[in-house]
Amino acid sequence: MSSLGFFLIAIFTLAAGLAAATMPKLIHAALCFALTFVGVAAFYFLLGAEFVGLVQVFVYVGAVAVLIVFTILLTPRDAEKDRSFKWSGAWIALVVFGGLLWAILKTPRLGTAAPVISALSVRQIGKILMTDYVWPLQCVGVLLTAALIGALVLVMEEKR
Amino acid sequence: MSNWIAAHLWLIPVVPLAASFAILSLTNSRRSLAASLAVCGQVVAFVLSLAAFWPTLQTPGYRAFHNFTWFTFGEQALRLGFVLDPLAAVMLIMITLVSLCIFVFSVGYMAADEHFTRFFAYLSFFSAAMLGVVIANSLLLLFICWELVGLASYLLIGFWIHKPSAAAAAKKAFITTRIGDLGFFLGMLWLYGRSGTLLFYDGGNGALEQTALLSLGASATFIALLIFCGAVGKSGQFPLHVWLPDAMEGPTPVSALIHAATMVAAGVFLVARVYPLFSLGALHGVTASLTVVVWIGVITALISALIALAQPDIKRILAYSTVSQLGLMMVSLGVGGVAAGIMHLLAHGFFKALLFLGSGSVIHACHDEQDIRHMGGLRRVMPVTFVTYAIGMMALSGVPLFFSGAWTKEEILHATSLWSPSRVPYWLMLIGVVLTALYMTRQMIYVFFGPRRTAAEHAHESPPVMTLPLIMLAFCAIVFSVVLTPAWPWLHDYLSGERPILNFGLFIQQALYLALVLVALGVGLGILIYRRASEIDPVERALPPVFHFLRNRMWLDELYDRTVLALARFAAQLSDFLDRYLWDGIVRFLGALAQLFASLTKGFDEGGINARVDDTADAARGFGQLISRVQSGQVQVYLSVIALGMVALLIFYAWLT
Amino acid sequence: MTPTLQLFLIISAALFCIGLLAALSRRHAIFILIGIEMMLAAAGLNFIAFWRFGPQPAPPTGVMITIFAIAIAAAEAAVGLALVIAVYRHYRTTNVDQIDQLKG
Amino acid sequence: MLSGLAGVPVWVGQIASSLINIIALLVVFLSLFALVSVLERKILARIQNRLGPNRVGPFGLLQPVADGIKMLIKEDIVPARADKVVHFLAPILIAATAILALGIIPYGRNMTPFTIDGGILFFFAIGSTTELSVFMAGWGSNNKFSILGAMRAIAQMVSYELPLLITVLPIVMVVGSLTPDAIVAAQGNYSLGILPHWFVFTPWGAVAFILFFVSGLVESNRTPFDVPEGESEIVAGHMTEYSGFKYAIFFMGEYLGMFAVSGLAVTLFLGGWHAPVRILEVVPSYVWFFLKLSVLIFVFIWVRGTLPRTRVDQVMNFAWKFMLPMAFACILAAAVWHYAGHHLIGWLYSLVVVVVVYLMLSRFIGTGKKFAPRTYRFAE
Repeated sequence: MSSLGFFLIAIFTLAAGLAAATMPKLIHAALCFALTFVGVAAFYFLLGAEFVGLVQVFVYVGAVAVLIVFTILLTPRDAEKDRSFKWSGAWIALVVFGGLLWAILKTPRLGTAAPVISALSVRQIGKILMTDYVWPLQCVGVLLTAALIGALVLVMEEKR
Repeated sequence: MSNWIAAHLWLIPVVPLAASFAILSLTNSRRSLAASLAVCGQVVAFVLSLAAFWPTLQTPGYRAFHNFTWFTFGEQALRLGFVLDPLAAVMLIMITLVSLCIFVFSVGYMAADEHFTRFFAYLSFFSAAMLGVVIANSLLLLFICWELVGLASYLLIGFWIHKPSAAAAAKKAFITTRIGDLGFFLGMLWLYGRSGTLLFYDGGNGALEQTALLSLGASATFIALLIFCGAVGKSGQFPLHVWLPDAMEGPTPVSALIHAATMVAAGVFLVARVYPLFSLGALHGVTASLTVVVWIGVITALISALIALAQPDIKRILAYSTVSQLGLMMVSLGVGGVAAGIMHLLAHGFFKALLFLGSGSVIHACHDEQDIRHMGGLRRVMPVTFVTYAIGMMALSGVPLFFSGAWTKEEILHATSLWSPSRVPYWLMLIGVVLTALYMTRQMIYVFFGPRRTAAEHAHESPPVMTLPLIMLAFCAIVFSVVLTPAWPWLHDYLSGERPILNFGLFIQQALYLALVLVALGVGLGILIYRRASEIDPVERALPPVFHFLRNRMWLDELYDRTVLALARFAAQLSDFLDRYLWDGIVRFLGALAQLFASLTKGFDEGGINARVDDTADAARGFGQLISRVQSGQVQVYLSVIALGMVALLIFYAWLT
Repeated sequence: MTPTLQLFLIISAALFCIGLLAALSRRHAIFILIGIEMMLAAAGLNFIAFWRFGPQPAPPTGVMITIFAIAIAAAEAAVGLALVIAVYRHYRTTNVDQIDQLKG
Repeated sequence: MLSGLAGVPVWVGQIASSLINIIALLVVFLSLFALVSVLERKILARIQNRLGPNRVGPFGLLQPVADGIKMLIKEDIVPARADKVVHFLAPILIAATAILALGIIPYGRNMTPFTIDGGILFFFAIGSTTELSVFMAGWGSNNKFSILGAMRAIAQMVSYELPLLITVLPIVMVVGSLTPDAIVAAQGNYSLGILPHWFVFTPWGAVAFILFFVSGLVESNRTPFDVPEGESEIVAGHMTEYSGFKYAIFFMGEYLGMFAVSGLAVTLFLGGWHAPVRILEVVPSYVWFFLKLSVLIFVFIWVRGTLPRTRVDQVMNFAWKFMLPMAFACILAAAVWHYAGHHLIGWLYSLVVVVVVYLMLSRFIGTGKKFAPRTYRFAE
């Protein structure tokens, strides 16, 4: 657990997140969004859960970012005009952050260092997925199919 | 045969009733059919009465009663019945015979009237009701028929509806009799309350039989007196006699039938029928109720006799004479001479009917002129009427030997003389007899003797259909005395249930001489006073104030008018006042109060509650709008609300720990 | 300053709030989806952090949950974007303030 | 390799080793890129019965240097209203991802630059970012053709990513691990000394290899499926607005992508750095790896030379209606093979499964759309 790496990744992710939130241009925001998730994946790597990191990259950067970009493509009208930035949202976010911070700082026993663990191998995850979490896996499978079909239906051109 | 008629006694009243309904259904034009129906009904009733009379002859003290239940309510049963005993039998015969004569007479008398059929319907209805009263074995059935009789009398008195005086007279008759009937009704109720049954004779436990009588005890006198009120009303005794003279408004046969023979006799019959009640606990024949009966009878007799002296109208004189004779009968009943009273009733029925019909034919002849001062000298013009009228007059005034009236009066006087409490009634009765003779001679002189005054100029004898009944009645008046003479007192013994024994020795009695003297005195006085009869009554010339006092019927009507009617009027006005101002006022006041209260609540409700409710409603809507603003439809607003909510939770959590 | 659980939590809280910021402060509908994805990722990060810093021989439930969370987030993103496109096609706008037909 | 140096803080060591790896990787593959670009043009020429570049250097071998210099000298034009940042980043990202993908392939016995537990997954994760970069290229140049090209490319790549993954699945299932080294190790031994246990020789392995190879072609937008930059239709697809060095980098990215895919194909199906025969084991492992790699690249070029360009909808149909079901069939076959024992009978059974599915698919997928008779319409 290299603290240097941690800080670099932290800074990178938060910066990318802020950029995603505040970029005037939509496409830039979307790309920063992708970067944020690469950052988060890096965090996962840092925390020793490579598989999750990879899945994160795979899903978010590979699929969601592309989807978002496509959506931006398909809604050309006011992509440019979107300059305004509502400060009320900012204040609320800040307040929430303050609240969370307060909650985190108040709870004791959080300062412990990271215990040494063996890296979580994909084989372990595979075994657990197939034994303890078989049922949720199937559910997620069904969910994904449903979402897929739903999205298609929503977007299909109504053939009048 | 004998118990058949006893069992079917109800046929006697029903036949005339059926006849009357049949006649009612006929139209005015069917006059001969109506008349024949009525007469046949009466003939059948007469024959049945004879049949009923026959068994009572066989056994003295005969009594056959048949009771039936009218209707049952709960386990109580109301039973009625009819009885056949000497009293009823005799009355049946008298009523049917007299009615028959009157029916035949009225066929001629009413020939000119256009409501001929209706008249006969009422007549047969009346006779049916009268027969019902006579044979009733239950006080209730008697009371029912009693009321029907009253109704019939009202209809008949008020027959000539177009005459306002007739209508008023009918109303007056009906109301005064009803006052009497009220007492009768109360007595009946009281009797029923005490004895539990209204049947007279019910095989031992009837009202008039020993067991029930004993149970009555002290209340018997009061019950008797109350029932006597009914008799007073119906027979026109002292306080309630005012209606009878006015009842003369009706056609003469009506007066003859109702106010001579039958209806007025009902009162006397009632007292005779219910006599055991009166005589309960009699100390040698005298009880409080009987003394009351005596005094009422005496007063009535005297007063009506005096008034009769001053009456100009031929029928009113006869009316007052009837009242006086009824008073006499009441006295005889009161003193204990029940049989004598009934005998006089029967005899009176015949000769009074005769006198009325006679006056009817006189009026008919004088073209409906009723004032005797306009008549006179009819002796030669109407010989039959004159002769029959003379026989009736002599019977009434009690000329001895040949005429029935004398014998019965003599019996009554004899009974009165034996009355222990006081002799005064006896003396007064003697004066009554004299007065009767006096006013009858006055009438004879005015009508038949002296010069032919205005109305009598072109009078002429009545047709045979009218004179025939007169003759028949005159014949009865004379022949009837046969059964009355002390020598062979058949009727007296028949009524009192003994076996008559023929004894010529008793034929001439000491009292007979007394009667002869009295009558002679009366007639003599009459001739002396009224010899030079003229428009102005001699008595009037002699004693004008007394005469006017008598002429106006002792101002009794006006007295009543001022007292009773005034009281009634005052009561009416009082109740009207109360109703109009007091109760109405209260109600209106309450209404106003309610209105006031209503407006108050409205005000309170409107201003107070509604306003507040509206305010809350507005507040709710305002709050609702406030809340709805949160639902702005913008996703970001929702998200920020969630965030703030979370923060609030955190703060709350912080505040908790 | 070795990375402690607290730091991780702070980082994920920060990321969460940035997601919230994105969702709240921008007009375009896409940003809401971006915001949501970030928040979900932050939550996932929390799970893994707790798994990592928790008592060690713990079964990797945190990991499992994160994996499933990612899967579900992907599905959600797909549907969300489809919705955005459908809304755009219908209302010709993606400006969130104008899409308020569900106004109360 | 250099972990032995002591007395140095751990992270310095790590960085040093990773740096060495990266440099080695770059040198090898960039030189390979240069070589292949020339070779490709020479082979294409030979296919088209012409000589190809032979002027620059002996047998034209210095042609890439000449191209490089040309690219550098050429003016780098950026469209006026283009999205500068995105325009600039696109080529970099493509190249970067390609190189990253190369990082996990085992080139020789313990010569894998980065051993990541989920190596294969890493490869595909990185692979999926190429779509994003292609889109950035298309969008950045603010040109209808480039956007259209980008859309087509992305659509194509997304559809073929699925078969790519699923064909890899049987191998991972059989081997039981996602790390390339384990997979290569699994293909280590030989039966009878002459028949290597490469997965390609198993029935499902062969089919999987073919499918993998085709998807690989599509992923790198190579000829039969180079619709995105179909010259005749939309100029150069998402690379239209690029010129000069950026265009070169695009090219480089494309070639590196090709190397990565074929490298993976080698490790998965052709036994990585194992010699074809036991006795040839003495030859250094990486030699075998690069030999196999060059064979595959030759096939790439060969295919590019011979096959005509396919229509976009045909590509899509082919992917969803044929490739995907066949991939699933491979998994089934692999399962059958695995449980029915590795020797002949299991082999036959899985062959039967694959053949049956193939026949069924070919029967039912018949496009059914008869091509309308060709009509000619002469210009009036």
